[in-house]
Amino acid sequence: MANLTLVQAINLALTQEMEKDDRVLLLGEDIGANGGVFRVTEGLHDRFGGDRVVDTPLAESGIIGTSIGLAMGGLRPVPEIQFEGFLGPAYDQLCTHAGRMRSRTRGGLTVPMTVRVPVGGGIHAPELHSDSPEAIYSHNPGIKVVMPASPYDAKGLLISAIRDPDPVIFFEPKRIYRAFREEVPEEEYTIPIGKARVAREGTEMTMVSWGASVVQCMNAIEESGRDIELVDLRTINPLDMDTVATSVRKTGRAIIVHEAPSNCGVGAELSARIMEQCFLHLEAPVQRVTGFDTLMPYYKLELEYLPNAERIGKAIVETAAY
Amino acid sequence: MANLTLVQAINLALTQEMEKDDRVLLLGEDIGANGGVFRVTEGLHDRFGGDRVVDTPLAESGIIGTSIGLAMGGLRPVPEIQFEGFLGPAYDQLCTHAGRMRSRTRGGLTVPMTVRVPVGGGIHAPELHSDSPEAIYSHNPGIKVVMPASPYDAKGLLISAIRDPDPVIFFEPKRIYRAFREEVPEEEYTIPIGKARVAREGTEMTMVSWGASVVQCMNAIEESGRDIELVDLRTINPLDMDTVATSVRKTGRAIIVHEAPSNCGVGAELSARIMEQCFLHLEAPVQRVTGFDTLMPYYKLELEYLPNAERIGKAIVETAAY
Amino acid sequence: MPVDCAFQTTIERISILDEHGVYDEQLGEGLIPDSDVVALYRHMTMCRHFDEIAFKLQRSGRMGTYPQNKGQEAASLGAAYALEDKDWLVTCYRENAGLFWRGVDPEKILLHWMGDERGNHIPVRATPLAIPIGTQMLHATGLAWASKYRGDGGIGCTFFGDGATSEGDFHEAMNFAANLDLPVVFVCQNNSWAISVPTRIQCSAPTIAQRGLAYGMHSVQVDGNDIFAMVKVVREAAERARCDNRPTFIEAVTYRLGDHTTADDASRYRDPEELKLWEARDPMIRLRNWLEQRDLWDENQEQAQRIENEAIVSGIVKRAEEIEPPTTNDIFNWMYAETPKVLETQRKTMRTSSLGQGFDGV
Amino acid sequence: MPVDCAFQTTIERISILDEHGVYDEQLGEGLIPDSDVVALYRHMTMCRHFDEIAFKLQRSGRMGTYPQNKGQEAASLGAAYALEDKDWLVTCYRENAGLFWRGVDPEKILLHWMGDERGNHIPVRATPLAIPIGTQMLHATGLAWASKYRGDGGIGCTFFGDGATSEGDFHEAMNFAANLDLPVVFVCQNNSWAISVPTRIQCSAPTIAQRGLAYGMHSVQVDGNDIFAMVKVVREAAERARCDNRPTFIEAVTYRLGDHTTADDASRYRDPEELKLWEARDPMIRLRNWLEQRDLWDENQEQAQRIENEAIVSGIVKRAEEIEPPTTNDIFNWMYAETPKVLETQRKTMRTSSLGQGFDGV
Ligand SMILES: Cc1ncc(C[n+]2csc(CCOP(=O)(O)OP(=O)(O)O)c2C)c(N)n1
Ligand SMILES: Cc1ncc(C[n+]2csc(CCOP(=O)(O)OP(=O)(O)O)c2C)c(N)n1
Ligand SMILES: [Mg+2]
Ligand SMILES: [Mg+2]
Repeated sequence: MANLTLVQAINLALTQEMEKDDRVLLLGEDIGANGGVFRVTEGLHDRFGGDRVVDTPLAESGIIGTSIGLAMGGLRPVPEIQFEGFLGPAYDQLCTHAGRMRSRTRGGLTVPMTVRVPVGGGIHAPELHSDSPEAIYSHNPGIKVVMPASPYDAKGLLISAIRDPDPVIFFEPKRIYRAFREEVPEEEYTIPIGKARVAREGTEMTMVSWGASVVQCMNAIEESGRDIELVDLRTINPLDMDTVATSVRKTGRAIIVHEAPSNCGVGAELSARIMEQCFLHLEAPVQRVTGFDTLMPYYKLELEYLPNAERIGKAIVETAAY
Repeated sequence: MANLTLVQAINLALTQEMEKDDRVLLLGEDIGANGGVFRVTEGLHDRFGGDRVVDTPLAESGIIGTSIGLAMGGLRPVPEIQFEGFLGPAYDQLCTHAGRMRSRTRGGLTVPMTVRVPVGGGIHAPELHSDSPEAIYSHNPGIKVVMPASPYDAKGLLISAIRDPDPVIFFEPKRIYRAFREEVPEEEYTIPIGKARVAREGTEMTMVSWGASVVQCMNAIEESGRDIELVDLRTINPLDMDTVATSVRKTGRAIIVHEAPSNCGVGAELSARIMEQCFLHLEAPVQRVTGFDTLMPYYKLELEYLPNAERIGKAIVETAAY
Repeated sequence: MPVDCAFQTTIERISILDEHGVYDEQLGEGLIPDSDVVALYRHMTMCRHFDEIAFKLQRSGRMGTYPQNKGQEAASLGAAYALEDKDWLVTCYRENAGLFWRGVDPEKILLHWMGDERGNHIPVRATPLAIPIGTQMLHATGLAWASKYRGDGGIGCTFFGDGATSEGDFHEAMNFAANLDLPVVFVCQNNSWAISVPTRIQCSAPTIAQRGLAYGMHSVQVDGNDIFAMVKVVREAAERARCDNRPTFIEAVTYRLGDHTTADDASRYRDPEELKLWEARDPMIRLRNWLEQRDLWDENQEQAQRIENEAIVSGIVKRAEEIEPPTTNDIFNWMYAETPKVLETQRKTMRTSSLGQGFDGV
Repeated sequence: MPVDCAFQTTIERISILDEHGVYDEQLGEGLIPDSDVVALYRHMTMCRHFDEIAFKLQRSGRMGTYPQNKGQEAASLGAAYALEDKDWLVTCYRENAGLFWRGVDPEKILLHWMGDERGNHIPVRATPLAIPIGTQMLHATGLAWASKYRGDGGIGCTFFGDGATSEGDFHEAMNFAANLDLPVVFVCQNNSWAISVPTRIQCSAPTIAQRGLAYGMHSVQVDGNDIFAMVKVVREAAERARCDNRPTFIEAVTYRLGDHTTADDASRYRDPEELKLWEARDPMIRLRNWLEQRDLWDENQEQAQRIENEAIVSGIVKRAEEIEPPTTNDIFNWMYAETPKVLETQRKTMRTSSLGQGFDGV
């Protein structure tokens, strides 16, 4: 058991899965000698060699397209896309092929790959280094979407993702890459994909979030002094509605918090499903606290854009008072 | 005034805008001598010549990327993407550049382009020729998303799109390209982007849809014999919530119908906003009748996937009975 | 020297049996045993017949859109003949001849075009027909990489059209293969057209073969209607891949004798004279002449073959048409290894919202 | 002939003032008036100073990530000098020298890296710095196309790194320009590295210049640290674009003397010997020696210039730092020409849901 950052927890999961299964190989930009721009793959090139930790050409569609081939060829590729803003060039390979291969071939060919991608804002990065595209890849069927909110979860979810027989996008909230440490067991363990976690129990209302926003939610809840239940989704596709609906049926009120724009975001889906499944229990409309329906601004204004404890607090007060 | 199909109405709008404004040029695959695979640009190459109706290399990112340049350079490009399934390679240029240029440059550079794309299922086409990605481009800020449901609307909306100072994706529901004709005025007219149309007035409940599904809704409503109000969105981003909410406040019940998968679709956004804006008026949860959270199947099963009058009818009965 | 030569190269064009029936004995020496040439010819005639019947199935409303392969049989067949079963065939949609040679059941291909995913479940090392143009070459590159990594001795061979070389993914696949030393054979079927767009709009360079120079890749142009030349260049490329992990780019010059697909009408954009020219270069006619000159084939055999082909293809059609219809369940069954609850609910209720459904979503 | 030559070519490498100070009088003849060479040198020193100060601003927490331009000044400056104001400069992020020469206000570039979109509002024909690698070349192609269409006499000139040539969009831009006859000059700054990845992973061919052969494009390699050679090849390319609507591909061989950005530490992956080698090839030192040999420059002028540069750059920094902070309104103001109602609501309430708001969303 060690006290690890999220970066270290991921590094540990990668190391252990690579030790265990030589079908696992990593590929991406600057992941080799450089250890990745966030140092997530630090030391792995030395340890496993250039055949298993591969610096690729600077081409995201190429990274994902060849990973699809690697996966269909019986391996377990773990490609890294350097920032979520650079998933765009790989969109077509992800949604046209990775998410469709199993269904299109009626199980003949499958794509067990895990796409690692730093995600989200809050680190004063340049343009296109702070977005949150999880809704995009959730709307496209066939791809699982995972986002841990803590080092412990990161390790267990990543191991599950690598072993999953289907493609997984594993979003790593960069704002909490090193923001705090947590006890992470040395031994391997998995956290099931598709199951949410009740991060904090409560009775007054339900808050649903994922990734770095979970920290903001926790702060806001503590500041509010109220008895609020916090559900950390962990997996964004498929959604664990049982956990969410159980909570909302208990509390009668819900707030969803995420960084991405509101319009057609995951918050909309949660809100719609909560209404569908808990209509008669709802004492207030489900409230969304999200990024605006604008671009994530350059960093001078990024904290204005990101949901913070104050904005969440306002939603708490209003939802409680409704 | 002529009795035109949707294809003809679009052809007419293109012809008139090209006559009027020589900054308008068309580019895409097979749009020249061939007149487009759906013959939407038929005759335009002959009429306006190869400088204004340009067959490009087979490269969607190239088509959109150069269109962005053309637009920044003062022209009004109208690129065609042959099927919505091939928007994928252009995703990055659309979302990383087209939708961001005005904001990123604080108005210094703008991208007045109209991307024409056939959309949706129901024509027994091969794989990737039947999808509905409107939610994807609505979640990404900065791009307007339009989808007409009739020849009359198609002409008026396309003219508005071409004249719009911002990028517009103009989805053309291929299932109704030639399914019916409508009186379309010869003279030019515009239909405002961002405004929905009440396609049918009613008091019992509200149905919201767009594109080819509007026809399915109309059939289902007629079969139901009920007094249902049908809102045809016309524009999917930005949403005209005033029209939708006014209707739901009146009826107290709502059903949303679209072809795309349910998860994180536009139906989710509408459902969430209806709850937010009409909570105390709602007598039943908002119901979604959509494609499943699966791939659009190959055509043997496509009619099982698409919302049809029967599935919509079931939703009507249940929503009314709630 | 201030103006220096930084790079210099030439690209070869290979032909063995030309359109006039002239055969290069030296290059052709020992290339294909006569009995195999006969088998390849017979296979080609079967594929041509299959193609005609598929066309008719569409025309009579028994099948959806279908892209005729007519005239391009030699390219994929020559390649498939030169490859081994452990090699991956990553094709587009005009490679029936090669896929059938490899052992893909022709009824699967019909099923695919009949709008049935079961047509893509293929038990040999081949990927499903690629509908999105230009995307499959990356999969070949990854599959070849997997073979190299696992040391299973296989390589990847991928086919695509002239139009596909305009897509960014083509570039990325070539670049990955070249720079990461991957055993891939890239075969571009330059058939002069991408639907209605002529090759010069895709590539205004004198050859498409020179696309490979951008990657320092061995590149060659070949008469794609000459099965001997195809076998030779693919065999050499396969060896280069298998032994040196180096990719090769092959431009196979051929021609689409039919419309783009049954949804197309080439008379809108294509000069009929051009078509005539290429009809005379038909790979099948060329091969038959070669065989007849050598007394390896005659009109009687041709007749017998025709009858055999009809029997084979009508059997294929029958099996494809008689398959039990897919069920709605199939829409849900194959999305993930384990079907998530939301899909189970949608499957059971044929609805997307859980309105009126019990809390646990059933 | 069965083995024929399908294509043959050579690529030239141009250098005029080499790293040893040898100047080719013939190629250099009349290329740049002496007074302009002095001006270019002075500009280069200012840019180098700007670069150092920008680096320090980041290090002292007054600015975000910044990519040093150090060592690559000649490439973009030579190009900007050879071009006209009506030509579009479509750059990546190591082209400060060219942008400033064109008239882009240096404080804008600082503002950009200070996380402020106002830095991208540029009143000359230049696009904002391109953060997503490899995407801007398509814009240059479209801008050049617009100029050709409108007949305004302008062309497009776009800059990108060796890494960028691996992206599919690079290929598509080159292909569009070549096949549609568009007046674009493509300048690849091959600086040996893409962050930590060496050029051979991006391009294992002997030259990057030969990427242009794939499109039948005139392609040339040039010493990118030689401003004379840069001016010459870009001038020729601009002429080819302006008169014949034909694009050119230029590989400018240069070197990134700094880290990739302030977020990078090149010592993790780069041999210090390599760095030393290239420090000796610094374009600025080379140019100064040339000037001093011809008595066009001396140590006094150098001193004076240094003082002037300090004043200039501290003025730039002051203006960039003293700009009034952006307001939250700005997030909403620029999304669309006309702000939709939902954004007005979000702006007014700083919330996304309309919970508790009046019906009309206010
Ligand atoms: C990404 C993508 N864009 C467009 C299309 C539509 N389309 C289908 S085939 C085709 C032309 C393909 O030309 P080529 O690559 O030369 O192959 P050929 O059909 O000639 O064999 C086009 C444009 C597509 N299927 N995929
Ligand atoms: C599409 C995309 N992928 C990845 C990155 C992250 N990234 C930023 S700079 C860079 C390397 C660029 O190398 P090169 O093109 O050679 O330009 P240089 O920095 O050497 O000038 C990378 C990988 C990015 N900005 N955009
Ligand atoms: Mg072709
Ligand atoms: Mg570089």
